Amino acid sequence: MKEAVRIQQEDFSQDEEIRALQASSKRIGGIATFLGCARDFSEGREVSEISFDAYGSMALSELEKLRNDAIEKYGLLDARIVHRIGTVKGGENIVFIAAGAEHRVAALEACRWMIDELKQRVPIWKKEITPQGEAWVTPHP
Amino acid sequence: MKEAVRIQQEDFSQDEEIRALQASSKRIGGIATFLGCARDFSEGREVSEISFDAYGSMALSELEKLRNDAIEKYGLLDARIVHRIGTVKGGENIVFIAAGAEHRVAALEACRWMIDELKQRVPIWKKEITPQGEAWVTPHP
Amino acid sequence: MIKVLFFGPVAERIGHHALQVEHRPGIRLQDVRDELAAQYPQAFEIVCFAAANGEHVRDMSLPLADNSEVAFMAKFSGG
Amino acid sequence: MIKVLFFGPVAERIGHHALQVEHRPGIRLQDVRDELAAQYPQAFEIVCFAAANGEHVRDMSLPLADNSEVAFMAKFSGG
Repeated sequence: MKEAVRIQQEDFSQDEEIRALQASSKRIGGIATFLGCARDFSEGREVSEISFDAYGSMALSELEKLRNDAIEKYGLLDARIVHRIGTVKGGENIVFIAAGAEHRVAALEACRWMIDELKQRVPIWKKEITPQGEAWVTPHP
Repeated sequence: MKEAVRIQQEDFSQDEEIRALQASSKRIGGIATFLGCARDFSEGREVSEISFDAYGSMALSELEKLRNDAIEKYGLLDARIVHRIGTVKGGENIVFIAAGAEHRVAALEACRWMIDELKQRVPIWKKEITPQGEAWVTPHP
Repeated sequence: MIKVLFFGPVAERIGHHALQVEHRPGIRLQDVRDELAAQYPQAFEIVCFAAANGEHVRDMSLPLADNSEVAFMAKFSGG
Repeated sequence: MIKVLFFGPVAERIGHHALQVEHRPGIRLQDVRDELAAQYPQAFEIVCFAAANGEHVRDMSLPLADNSEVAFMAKFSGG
């Protein structure tokens, strides 16, 4: 079984992640997921690929803390987070978050909280590569 | 390509549904999903399987309306809904909803809205089959 | 004829998934409901929603054409 | 020695992913920041967060032990 929290270059399978989540408890009644993908268009510019830099060891420990915090805060039965680094082409997967709970409200709220927190807490940076050049993304407040 | 809205006996693949959603637009930046599963335990009773009855033609047209309403209300790029009927065992999948949008907030909010509305609008009923007998589920208000 | 459909817990209490009610000029959804509720009071205890020809109906004074399909339904529990 | 790490847009402006700063007794995170910000003002314009030994640090008066690993980071843009 793969780790519940991972930072990796390669793509992931959502079916596989969901199966791992479901295997953790038969009491799961609802699983909410969020998948972030590389758009081929951002702020009016064509984007051919996105390249990621990360403070790897800190990013992993922040993601693990984030998972533990979500499990505790929302009473989840399990949660998983996978973030890709390296280079991702337009249309490809970037990040996957899954939250499993007995009831849907906890799963849905925890999933949303995790992606919002991930963007605040986890030291990863993305650079958009367009036909006109490259630029690091400046997040909106 | 399978229809974006389906009611079916057989299980479904989330990877396949997500791929179909992603194929609809390369502008999708976020996909939120909700998967409802059969718990093996509900209100203190062991549940061995769940059996579904549906007003099939009306349920399908209500699900199609629901998808269209969500696309319009949240500006989604695409959405998919699959609901199983017949008999589903503990731990198996029941319903899958996916919402794809340029940005995550629209996808997450639309996904939550769709599962909440589905429970209000769509004529499907579930019966829990336990070692002690069978009972139709009475939804909480 | 008006075709009346039942599902799930309502069908179980009635003992049928469908019944027929004679059509008469001016008949309204409420008339069909009253007639059946008198025959199947236990089933109609849990009826919360009605549909005509596959659409939710909130106004029970809806007149029904011949060959209409109506349904009296318990609270939904899908998802 | 104190190891200082840079990533993404900050590393690009500095031209390095890591630098070393001499450790001295009583040195604080703010001292390291001030020293480097004077040398690399353009890079430090976009620095929003600091970490010491892999943990977020909000209090810049944190004293640093020898062999600490610190990072000065731009706003995150993962996800």
